[in-house]
Amino acid sequence: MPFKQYVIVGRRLPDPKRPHKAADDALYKMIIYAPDPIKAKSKYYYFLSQLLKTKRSTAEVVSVTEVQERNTTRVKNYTVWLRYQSRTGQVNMLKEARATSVAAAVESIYQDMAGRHRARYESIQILRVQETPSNQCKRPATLQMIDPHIRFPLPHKLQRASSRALRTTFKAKLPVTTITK
Amino acid sequence: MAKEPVRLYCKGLVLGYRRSQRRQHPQQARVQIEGVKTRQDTVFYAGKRVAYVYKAKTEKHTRKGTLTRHRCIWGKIIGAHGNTGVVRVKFARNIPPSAFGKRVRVMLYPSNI
Amino acid sequence: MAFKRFVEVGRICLISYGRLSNQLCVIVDVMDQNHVIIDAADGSPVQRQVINLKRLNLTDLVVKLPRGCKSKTVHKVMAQEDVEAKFAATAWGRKIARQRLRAGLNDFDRFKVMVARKRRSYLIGQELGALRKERSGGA
Amino acid sequence: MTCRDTRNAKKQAASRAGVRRRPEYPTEYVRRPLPTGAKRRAQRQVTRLRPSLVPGTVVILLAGRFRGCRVVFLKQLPKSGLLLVSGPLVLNGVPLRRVNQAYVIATSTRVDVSEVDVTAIDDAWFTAGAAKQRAARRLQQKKRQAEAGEMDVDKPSEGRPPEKIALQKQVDNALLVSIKKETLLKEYLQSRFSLTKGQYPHQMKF
Repeated sequence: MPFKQYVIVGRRLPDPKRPHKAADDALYKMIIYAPDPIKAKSKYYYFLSQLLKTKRSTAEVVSVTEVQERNTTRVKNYTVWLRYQSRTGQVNMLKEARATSVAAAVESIYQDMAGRHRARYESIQILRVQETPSNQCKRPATLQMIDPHIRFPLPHKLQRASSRALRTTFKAKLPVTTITK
Repeated sequence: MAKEPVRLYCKGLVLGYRRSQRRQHPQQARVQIEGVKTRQDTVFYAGKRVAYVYKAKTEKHTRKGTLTRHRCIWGKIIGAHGNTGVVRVKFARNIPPSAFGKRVRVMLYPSNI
Repeated sequence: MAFKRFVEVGRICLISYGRLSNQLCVIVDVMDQNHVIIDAADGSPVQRQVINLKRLNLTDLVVKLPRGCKSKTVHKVMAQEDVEAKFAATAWGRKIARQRLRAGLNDFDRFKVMVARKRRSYLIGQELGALRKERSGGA
Repeated sequence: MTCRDTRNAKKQAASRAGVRRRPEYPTEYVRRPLPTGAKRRAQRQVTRLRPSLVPGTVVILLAGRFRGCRVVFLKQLPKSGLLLVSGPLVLNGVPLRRVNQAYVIATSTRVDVSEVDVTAIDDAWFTAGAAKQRAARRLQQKKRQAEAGEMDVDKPSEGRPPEKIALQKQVDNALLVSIKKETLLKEYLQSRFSLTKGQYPHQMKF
């Protein structure tokens, strides 16, 4: 499921037993990346509990707004700062992704983390996401794509049927996957 | 039977009864029609008549009065089964298990084109 | 053997899967090694979108485009270069056109094709017979 | 004002006017037969045809003696809702005939039938004399059964009445004029439709 960007505002519920402080009136606004608002709220409660001594029953979400991004057909470079719980300890990381939206960039980072470090959604915290101009990118994987005259062949291509109706269980001929053109 | 000069039916294959793991419904048979690969394709065949033509030992009178060994069980396509183009067919008399894997004719009528 | 077709900005491609299959498009930006951004000529059903390279077939044609240019520019260049016609003239383009034509034939058209096919094989047979005769006569 | 209010107001107005509405129920149960199928059908509107079927459409017959034949749809018969088709007889042997629309495929080919006059043909045109023919056939059958042994090759049936033949000719001639205008259309109508290997009707256009 594609990731989305949510802006969530919430607060700690006032407790009559506790003396009221000015800080109790504060609303906490966070940008959360998640596949749906339910998961987003869960993540929000988690972060809020890191900041304040709260849990689901002692805090409330005031609003959940999905951010509709503009211009999702332009490729951008994103730098993502994240923190994840590895099997040995907490690790901070800076990663770069090329995507057309922030949410898509974060999604690809989650996939990347799962692939390279076997890190699950729960163990990853996205700290900050920023669009980075090309000349400030660092990672070679991004840099090679930034090359203005990028050009590469597709040496291994598997021809697939153009629709489900045309798929066959058996083929008369072996597929040729090495296209040298 | 002499080959008919024209083929006005699609070739179908009886796969078995409609069933779950431990229960089967002999009232409905699953039929795979040649060239029908998706659920969307089956829409065209909904309601079409199906004929299971087979040979028996005893000769019977036809309506014309001649004797023939050929018999037929008629059925009707009542809907799709799954997403791979298989259809469910209700036959006038439940189709015998000996018909599994046999050919049925999927007629082009009632037509809606 | 050297490669002839590359993933690059301005490469004309054919979409190979789904609703838009066999539609012409052009690469306007390369996102990563698996994804590119495509756009198409004005009036085409293809919208500017990110597409996986698995769903794209590269053609021999390339147009000159600035990387990540606007749709307007793409429309202009595609019209100027007459990409549609250039592709239609290739063997691949002719094949697709023929497939489309064949799929759209009605019953009467199919009958006419059948008659034409019979006529063709008759003429070929006629010619072949004459040549055979000539040869056996000469030998 | 609610519905009930309106009703009450009406009632009051009626009683004021001295008129009392009294429901009338029959004291005895009168048995009225429900309309039969045929009657109900007659009451109903004319059968609706598929939009692909307009007079002049070349249709493919799907069942019966003439299955696979491509014939011309002339008009819908108002009473039965059946299609009136003609081969034409001279081209493919299909006479003026009635068919149910469920048993035809309508093609996108059209023949100009504006000059074809079929006003004289209705359902009665087909059924008239049918009972007589049936009786004659039955008689012949009985005869044959009686003379069981000596199978005399049944003498040629009476055939169609001359006025039907004349009308068939008239219709066919008018049809042929427009058929001949299009190349290969005559041959097309003469040939039979058949599915061949790799042809799947759900993918085909007709």
